[in-house]
Amino acid sequence: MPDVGIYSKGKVTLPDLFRKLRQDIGENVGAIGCFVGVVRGLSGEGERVKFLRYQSSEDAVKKLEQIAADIEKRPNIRRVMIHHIVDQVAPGEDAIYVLVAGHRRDDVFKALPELMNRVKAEVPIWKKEVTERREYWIHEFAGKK
Amino acid sequence: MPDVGIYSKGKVTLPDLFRKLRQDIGENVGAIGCFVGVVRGLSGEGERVKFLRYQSSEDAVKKLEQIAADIEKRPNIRRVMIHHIVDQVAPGEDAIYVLVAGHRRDDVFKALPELMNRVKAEVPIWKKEVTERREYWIHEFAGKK
Amino acid sequence: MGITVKFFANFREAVGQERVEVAAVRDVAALLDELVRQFGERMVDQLYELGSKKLRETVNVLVNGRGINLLSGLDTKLKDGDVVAIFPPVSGGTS
Amino acid sequence: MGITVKFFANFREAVGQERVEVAAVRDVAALLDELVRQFGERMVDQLYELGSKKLRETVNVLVNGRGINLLSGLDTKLKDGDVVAIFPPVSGGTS
Repeated sequence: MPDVGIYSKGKVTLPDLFRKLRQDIGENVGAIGCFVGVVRGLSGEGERVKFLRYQSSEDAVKKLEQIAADIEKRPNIRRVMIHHIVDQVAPGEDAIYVLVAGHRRDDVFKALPELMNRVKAEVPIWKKEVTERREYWIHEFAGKK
Repeated sequence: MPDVGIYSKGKVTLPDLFRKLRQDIGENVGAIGCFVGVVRGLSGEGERVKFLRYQSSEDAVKKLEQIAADIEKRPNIRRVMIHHIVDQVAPGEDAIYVLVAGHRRDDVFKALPELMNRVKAEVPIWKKEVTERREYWIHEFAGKK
Repeated sequence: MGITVKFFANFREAVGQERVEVAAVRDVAALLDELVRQFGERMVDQLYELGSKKLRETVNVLVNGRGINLLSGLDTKLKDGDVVAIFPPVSGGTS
Repeated sequence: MGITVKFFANFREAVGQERVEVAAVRDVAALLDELVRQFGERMVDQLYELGSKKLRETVNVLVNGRGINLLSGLDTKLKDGDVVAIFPPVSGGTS
């Protein structure tokens, strides 16, 4: 079963996720890959970012589950975890953790970017970027602002 | 400066490496990727593995440094860490940690497999696989046993 | 019971509420007219391209979880109990 | 001072030592002969293809850090103070 979640800040930590991941992955896992999405201090236009404010719909967890399950059902993947912070998140703070455990590294390296691409394209989560000069909702797939 | 090392078991942990990585990567890191190589309990031929025994030459650290520095000098990569356990390592235990911090996830996802491929092909580290029935030095690039 | 409309991101801000209940309307076009009537210029700006009644490409409208682009667009019929969601493109994760 | 020979992996096991000092020899071929003389069949098995004096493809020989394939192969000259390393293909990381 994939393990996903949406949290406010401070409710989830990477070491805890690693511990949980390793509990029941069995003896045939040779590769664990992990991705941490961190809020950057500079916007795409080079403005100083004060924080991002995330918002999600109540369907977001279901969608995360679906994406994780799709990848986890591959024969060489043992476990997928996707955990997203939905809160006000400052530069240097983490917004998303993705972990994949698999038999060999190739399978894991292939899964990680796929998972992130699907999270960004499919999960009903939005973010507002608040810089020193302005604030706007980011429409990632509608051409750059 | 890249951060690399070769350790006996118990001398390095992933949470410590993450902490170290995050100390001085600045405000422009949006992506941290990590790979953990774990010893599998089944050999390529499906035999039960008792342990792997790693051995390295004194040039191994220098080579790790060189590989890490090559990737770290890319404009969108801020930090590369490669830490290898050289010891007797049992199934489920970690043998290698690779961490990459960069501006965007694409750069990080590209760097991780490159780093692992170079480590496996270039660094003077060898491993002996000890299964329930036999033991042999693994010649990864000389055709499968 | 009417129609429940949920707003996200810029739409939620324009409206100042997470959701509203609207008395039954015939179709999505009529629903958007009703939202403009209730919320005025702020809603017009978020929904339509400048000076037109062409829905912005970035506006997603779901009826009971299905995008109207897969239904009948603005002509998609609505009935009592339907749930409509209005939101911009999603943007989870980080940059 | 002679020549220092370092062994890794299967070669280290065949020899039972991490390194040996060998009196000066003319070239790599002569060094390998000397190692076979000292360590016998175990060394022959590790170095050569079965029943021949063709070096196994998996055997790496470095002279002062440079592969003999980039020098003059088995004819690579050796002199006092040289360091030779003999090892199989590297295999760091996990499977």
